[in-house]
Amino acid sequence: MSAVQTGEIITFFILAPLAVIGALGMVLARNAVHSALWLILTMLSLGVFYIVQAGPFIGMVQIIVYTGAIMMLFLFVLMLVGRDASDSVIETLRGQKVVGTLLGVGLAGLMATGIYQATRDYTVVGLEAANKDGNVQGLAKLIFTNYVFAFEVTSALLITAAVGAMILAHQEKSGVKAVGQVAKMRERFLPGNYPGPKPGPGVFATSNSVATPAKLPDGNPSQRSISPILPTRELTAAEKADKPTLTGGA
Amino acid sequence: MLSNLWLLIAIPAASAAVLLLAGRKADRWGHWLGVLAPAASFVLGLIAFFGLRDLPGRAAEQTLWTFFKSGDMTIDFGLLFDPLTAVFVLLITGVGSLIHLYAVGYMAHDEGRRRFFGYFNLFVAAMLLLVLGNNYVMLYLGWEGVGLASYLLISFWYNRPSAATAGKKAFLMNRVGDAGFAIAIFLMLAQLGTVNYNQVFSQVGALTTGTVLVLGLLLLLGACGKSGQFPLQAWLPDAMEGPTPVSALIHAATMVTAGVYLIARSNPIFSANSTLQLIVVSVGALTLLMGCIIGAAKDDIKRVLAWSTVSQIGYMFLGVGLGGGAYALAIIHLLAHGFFKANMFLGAGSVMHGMQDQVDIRRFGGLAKYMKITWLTFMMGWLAIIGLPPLSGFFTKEPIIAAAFEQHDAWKSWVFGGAALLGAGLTAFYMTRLFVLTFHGPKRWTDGQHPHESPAVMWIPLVLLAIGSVVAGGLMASPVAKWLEPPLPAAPAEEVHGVLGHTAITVLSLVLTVLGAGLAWALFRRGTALEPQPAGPVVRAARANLYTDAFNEAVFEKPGSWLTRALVYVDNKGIDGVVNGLAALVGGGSGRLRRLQTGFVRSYALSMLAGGVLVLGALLAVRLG
Amino acid sequence: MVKLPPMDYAAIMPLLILFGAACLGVLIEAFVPRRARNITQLLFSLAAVIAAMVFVVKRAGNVTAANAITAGGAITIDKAALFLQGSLLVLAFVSLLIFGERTLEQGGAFVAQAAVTVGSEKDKEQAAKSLGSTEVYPLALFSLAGMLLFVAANDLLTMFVALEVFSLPLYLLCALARRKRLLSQEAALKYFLLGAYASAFFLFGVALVYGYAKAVDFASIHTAAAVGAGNITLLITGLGLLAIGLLFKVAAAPFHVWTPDVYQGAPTPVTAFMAACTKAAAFGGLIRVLYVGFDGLGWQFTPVLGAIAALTVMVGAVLAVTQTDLKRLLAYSSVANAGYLLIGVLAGGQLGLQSVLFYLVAYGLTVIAAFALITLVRDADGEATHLSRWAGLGARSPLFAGIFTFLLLAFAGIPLTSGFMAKLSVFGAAVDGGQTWLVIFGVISSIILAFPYLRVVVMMWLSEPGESTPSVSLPGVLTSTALGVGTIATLVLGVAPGLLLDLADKAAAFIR
Amino acid sequence: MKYLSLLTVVPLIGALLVAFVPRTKPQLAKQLALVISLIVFGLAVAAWIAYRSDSGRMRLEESYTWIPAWDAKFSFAADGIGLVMLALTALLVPIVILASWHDLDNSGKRSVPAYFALILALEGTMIGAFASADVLLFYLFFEVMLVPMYFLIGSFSKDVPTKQRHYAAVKFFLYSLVGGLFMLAAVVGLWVVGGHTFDWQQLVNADIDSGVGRWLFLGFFLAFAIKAPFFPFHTWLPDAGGAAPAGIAALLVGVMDKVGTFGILRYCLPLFPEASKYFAPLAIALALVGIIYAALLAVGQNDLKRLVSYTSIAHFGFIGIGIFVFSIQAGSGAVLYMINHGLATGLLFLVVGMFVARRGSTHVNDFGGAGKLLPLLAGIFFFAGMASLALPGLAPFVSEFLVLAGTFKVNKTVAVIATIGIILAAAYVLWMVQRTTQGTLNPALSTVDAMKRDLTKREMIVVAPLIAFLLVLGFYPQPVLDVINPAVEATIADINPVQAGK
Amino acid sequence: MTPMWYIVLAAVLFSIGAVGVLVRRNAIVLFMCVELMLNAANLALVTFSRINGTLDGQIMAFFAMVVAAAEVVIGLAIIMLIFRTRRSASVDDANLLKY
Repeated sequence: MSAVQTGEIITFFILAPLAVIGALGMVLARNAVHSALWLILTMLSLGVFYIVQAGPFIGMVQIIVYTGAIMMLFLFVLMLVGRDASDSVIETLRGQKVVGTLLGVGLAGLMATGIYQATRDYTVVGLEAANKDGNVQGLAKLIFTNYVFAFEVTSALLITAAVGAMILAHQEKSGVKAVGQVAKMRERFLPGNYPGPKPGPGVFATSNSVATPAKLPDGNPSQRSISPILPTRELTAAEKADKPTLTGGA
Repeated sequence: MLSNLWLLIAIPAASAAVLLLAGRKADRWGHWLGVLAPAASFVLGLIAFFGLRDLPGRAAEQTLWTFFKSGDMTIDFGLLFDPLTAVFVLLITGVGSLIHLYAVGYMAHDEGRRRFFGYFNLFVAAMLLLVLGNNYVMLYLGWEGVGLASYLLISFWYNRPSAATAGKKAFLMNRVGDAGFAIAIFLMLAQLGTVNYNQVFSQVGALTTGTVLVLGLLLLLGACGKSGQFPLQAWLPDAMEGPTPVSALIHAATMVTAGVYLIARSNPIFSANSTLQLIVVSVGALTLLMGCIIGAAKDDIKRVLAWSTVSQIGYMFLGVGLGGGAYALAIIHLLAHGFFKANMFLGAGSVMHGMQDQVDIRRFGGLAKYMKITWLTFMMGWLAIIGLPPLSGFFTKEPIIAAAFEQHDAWKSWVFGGAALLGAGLTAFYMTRLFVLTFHGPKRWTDGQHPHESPAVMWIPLVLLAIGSVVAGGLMASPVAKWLEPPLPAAPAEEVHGVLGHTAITVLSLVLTVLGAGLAWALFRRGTALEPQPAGPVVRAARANLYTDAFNEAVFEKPGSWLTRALVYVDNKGIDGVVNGLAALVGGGSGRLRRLQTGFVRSYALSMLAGGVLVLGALLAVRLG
Repeated sequence: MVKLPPMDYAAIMPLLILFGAACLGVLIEAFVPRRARNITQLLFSLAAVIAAMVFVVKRAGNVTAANAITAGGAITIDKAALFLQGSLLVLAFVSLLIFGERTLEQGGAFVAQAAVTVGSEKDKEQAAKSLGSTEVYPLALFSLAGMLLFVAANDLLTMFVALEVFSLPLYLLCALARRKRLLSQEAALKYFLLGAYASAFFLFGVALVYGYAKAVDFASIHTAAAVGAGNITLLITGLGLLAIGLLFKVAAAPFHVWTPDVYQGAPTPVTAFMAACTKAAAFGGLIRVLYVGFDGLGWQFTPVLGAIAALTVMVGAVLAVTQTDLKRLLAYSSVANAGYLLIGVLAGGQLGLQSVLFYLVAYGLTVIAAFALITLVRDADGEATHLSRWAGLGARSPLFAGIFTFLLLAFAGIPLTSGFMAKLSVFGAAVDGGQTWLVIFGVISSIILAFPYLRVVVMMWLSEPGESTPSVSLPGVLTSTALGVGTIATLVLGVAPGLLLDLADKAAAFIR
Repeated sequence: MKYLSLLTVVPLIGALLVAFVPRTKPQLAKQLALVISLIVFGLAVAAWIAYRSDSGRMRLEESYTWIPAWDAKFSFAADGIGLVMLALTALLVPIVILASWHDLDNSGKRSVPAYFALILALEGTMIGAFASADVLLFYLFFEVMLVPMYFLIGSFSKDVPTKQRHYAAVKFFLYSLVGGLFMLAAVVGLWVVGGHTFDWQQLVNADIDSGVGRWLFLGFFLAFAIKAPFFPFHTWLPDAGGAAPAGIAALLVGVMDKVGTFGILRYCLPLFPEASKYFAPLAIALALVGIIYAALLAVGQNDLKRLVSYTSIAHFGFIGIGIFVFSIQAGSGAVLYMINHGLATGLLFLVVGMFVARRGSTHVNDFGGAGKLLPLLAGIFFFAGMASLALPGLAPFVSEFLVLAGTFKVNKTVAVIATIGIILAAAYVLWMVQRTTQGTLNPALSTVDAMKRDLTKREMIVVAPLIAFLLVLGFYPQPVLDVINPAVEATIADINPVQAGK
Repeated sequence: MTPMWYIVLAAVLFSIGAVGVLVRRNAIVLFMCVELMLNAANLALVTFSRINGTLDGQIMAFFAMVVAAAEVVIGLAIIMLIFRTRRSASVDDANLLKY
């Protein structure tokens, strides 16, 4: 396995472009759902690479957990948020795209040339020896020896995640107690409360708009007659003026 | 007494302290204390004077305490009483006491009389310190002390802007001279390591000619400042803003002669360099002519007298500049001048006293009838100063003129002798003008003037001084000259035959004097017009103090004030501006950089990525480079 | 047969206690009645911290080179780690006190239900009267445990996990402010996104280092670097990427951009916790990576890191000049302080380490006290952090204004405060380590930085109180204690820093 | 007796005590502060006596552990220079407290206990700076003294607009901090090259490379030049002096600024002799420019307190020259000048304060002819002015004379140019006196009732000791010089071992 | 071909992700870009694991996934929280905190 065999080369040259296309697609797609799908393409390709590179377990985890679970979570949230929320094309930050791209190219260039140059003459050891008891066994051995502490600690991460999701998403029902009829009536007839039916909007008013408060018997407008969400309408002088009763021959 | 010299200074100083600190309580008796103090010093001075005769070496020196000491430099607080000091002590305390007495009357109606006497005593103390010190630092101490007292007294009426300004001017111009004097002291300390008179003089020979010249010039600068000699003469006439007794005591009789004292005291230095002497003589000659010319054009009684003082001190400078026996001549003239000039100033004060503080001689006239004593005593002074024999001026001035003619170089004889001779004639002219316009001719008073004689407390000193003016010269001339040697050098044994004979000079000077006086008499016998008269360039220049004030203003004051204003601007806008600019730069930079923190998370990511690329690039560059 | 590697439980006991307590804290949340939850959680967390501290102190007595590395080589509990853990526990203890404060505002600084939409009726209601959420305690404990692990991690994987363990709870905590929740949420979002971005760099760096060294424990990395086998470029690139992740956490320019926004938006107790503990943990990790793993590459990264340090001190100082919000101002000051710490890191050697350790404690205590004080100045809408609102505070409540002035002087590095001693130690170490040019930058930055502090002082003391000057609320016991501890520590460390310096000196030794 | 530590600690404890006096009892706070400052003065006198019976260059030594890790100790010791300076401090503070007695009357919001507590705190830190024998300890006091002074400048003057006070206080603080931080860098560098110790004596003996020494010298010198202040670092002083209450301004220029010149003598010269010599021409040039420049600016000022501040800058030029020509006379003169300037300018500021308190304005044009109304005060004002221009017979003359005479020996040109300064000094003093107390009475003055109250008893007690000292030291400065001379000789010997003893 | 090409691919994917964070405005997409970066790192780890012949790389990739999972939960929770208030998932809309 240490040497790269033809099959792997073919796989690589088919999937590597796909992975790059997937990545570019994710960045370039205007619709967020499309982005997610493009990313899934990349992730699947990577999963295959893992398997090809003697990591069957990690490859499967990639496909099942990453692609299957995590990306689904993304999609789920995207649906919640509204899938039509696509980015506008206009970039609000001046130069962001250009500079960002240049920096990206620079980063890629630096890393790729650096890495390539540095590792050209590496000898590939291959995982045959490490995997001789089976890949999963090999991993398990490491997880439960050298990395056991980190492994245990990841539980803390997961608990944090759970707690976090809970506090950020969970709303308690506001403790509304059932109120009995007697209590309701008592409250209604408490001193200072107005027990009668609320006047409808427009009563005694010159306008029958819902935004116009009713007039009380003393002529004052009653704010109780209009819904609090409606803004009180300021009447113009003309509107306020008494309108002549419509008589026959106008 | 000679072992307790400090008492001479301490008495007036203590009196001054009492007068200045005691407050209103002392108003009633303070002035009498003020008179007593110099009188007491005078008595002590007399005792010391007589004690001196029997002393071997005729000098008493004592160190009171170490003034200050650092490293190899030690300055003692020491006093020296020798013949030169003695005559000055007697002049200061004697004439001083009389003027104090006069001031009791003169200042009777001034609410600040106690303060006045405080300052006056302070002056006497400082002046005594000046002449009693046994080293240059002591001299400097007194020197500045009299300057201070002079300032305080000139601006005694400090609510008069002119008085305040005059005081300031006096102090400042003196300070210029003092700076020179101070540097001279530093030079002595640097070259000789001492300022003690004896030690300095004994080492003068070891100094290079150049050093002596510089040292002498610096001392001369100091002397010019204090004595109102060219080019630092401008403050003296303005100093007449002070009460008249001040003018008499400080700006005529004593303080202004301190310059002469300084040069006379430093005679080993000055005698050691002929160039130096030439310069002193030139200053003296120039100043004496200047004083005469300007004095002839002035209408303010006290200013005429002031310019006359300038001119007379010019004679003294001429004398000390000539060196040799002329030192003593100058000192003798100084003493006589102390009498007659004090006399005339007090007389002028008496006139002003009677004329409601009028000072314009064009507003006087015919006063002889109304203030007889003043007229008579003033006349004595007048006759003395113009050198009419046998009054004192004749015996003291004429030898200086003669000495000026007796030089090795003929051109020097002609120039300086001629100047002195011309000065004698001019002196006669302007003094006569003053005298005639004041006491004779038609009355030109302003309305409501009731001239009257001054009270006894004022005329008694006048009379005493007048007697002094008459007899001092004749009595003193030769004994004092002898008495003064040493410390002053003796007249050289071999006589220098000048370009003119002694008799010729005497005759010439008398002729000139009579001519000058007669001309003045003829011109001003009938009074003068009140309006400024059209005049030729010389008179106009003389009225404008020969443009020296204008020169000072144009060269020092104006540029000084421009410079000051420019520097204030530089300080605020330049130096402070740089600092504030830096602060503004940081602030501005901060304000601009702040904008980079746009609040957009993508911008932040961009800056992180940029930073990352740079870090990577730099790391790789370091690695590869 | 897989056998569990030997675990030195005495060494990792503090970690276990904290993780355990955090988990129990979650359970408490479920079973203890709402009213009693806060006090229970608070006391429980404090007890856990104290217990952890006890074990740290116990361990400090018998740590040797032989027993330092444990848990299968994942953890090194050496003296430096113990010092850092101890400092973190102390700082966290004080911060937790502010978390627990309930007298300033009913329910404390945290929102009861973060899920309630901002601005809704329900939100207004809960802002006014509800009890605060108490999940913050277990979250803080998780974070703290992560920090303790982070400074003791012996390999990059453990470090990465620890980094996430301490970061994730912080992201959450940032979002939990009771007032100004929009800002709080925004802060959380920014912190999270940028934090995730930075940890991605970190992970890639781990990958590259692994590629070079064939292992990720520091000893192997050190050996590999020392041997210099193969092309070291890979290692350097990896280090660069690792550094980005770490420098992000320590808030060094240009990776500091999140700091002002997050410090301002987060609930103030959390800000205090972050400013003190995150900084300590992040620097603990940074020095371990640089000193233990990569010390052989010193000459490679020193110039670059030096440039970053210089940039950081200048950026922090210059930007602080025009700030008008106190929390933001302190955030920029914290950036500048990160720069000073970096100078200490670059100084290298025993002195450098000592100075950094000392600085972390001194700065942490001061900054907690400062934020504690900021929680006290409030009006109807919560904390009044705008500078103009502090005008004339000195006349209103001279004691608190005096304390705050003192703390500001500590930040400015005026003697008799711990800030001065800290700066002195760092500068001393830097000159000793041949980094004089950085000291010059540090000095210039300190000068610039004094100006914003002075502006606050001027505001408090020299300006007349305006109509809108809020009153200073009287703090409860908890905040008072935190404030008192921070202030007294600032003074004591300023007057007699000898003890802590000695401690730091002894602790300034890593075991590979 | 542990005089030096007591002298440092007593005022600091006193400051705490006074700070805790309730605001409602201002009288108690004042009295307490006065008593404490008098105790400190008593201690200073005792220390002086004890100093005379001790021997060695640094006397009254004390040392306590502080930071062993850095070899920093709480060590105190005084040479003659330090002794006279701390004595000056102890003398001036009670006077200033008494002078500031009514500073805060009718000012409402300002806290009286805070004011006096800050003054005492300032005293403690200043004495600490003069008494410390450990570089770090000195630095500590050097910086900490900024804090009380900052508040004193910024918070308390009634007669200065708020904005101007803020500006002045911040400017003062930042300027000082700039110097302080560069000095910190130098302190750190010194610690490193001097063998990881802060002990002054050890550092003096340390062998410091001259190239490094020059940089370190610059760090120290910058701080001291700003503090002193020398041209062109002076622009903070007129603002600070103008904005501070008069008593505080007296302390500011009278004592605090001397920490700068003291620092040069105690730290720059002995620690970096080679660098001191190397930079001496520069320092002298700055001092010379300062003398002339500041004097001319003083003439152009219209604000009394700013004017006095500028005069101080000119005086500091003399001190600077005296220090840097490295002759014993000039050095002793400079130290004596520090004392005398403290007395003279202190008096001048206090008297100006009395004028300002009466008139409610610091502007020269608001006075004019005031001597008519307040003859006694005007007289003392004149006296202080004369002291400021170094009139012979008053204390500053001796110091100026020593400086100039000592300078002349070494460098004639410098001395001659500096002598021009004494002419300008006369100009600004007289100009100030004339515009304020002389000339026609400003009619506006008669309408101010306070302007008709001449010196009160309290004010007399304030000025009397200063006047007495100025006179006594003017005629008999030798007791002080006896203390100063050996210390200066030792310092010069550090610079120039060959010249020692000369 | 050597396995190094995988590393180069990882670098390229990483860079694409890094740029994506800069240019996308939707918080969720932005977060996906971060995930891409993590994936790239994983690829590098797995590849190096093979090159080095040790399984540590794969272990680390595994841990990275766990971490990523936890991160995603919290990240999405925060994004949802913001979305509920602002009705917008654009990160540009969250810029109250600035300057």
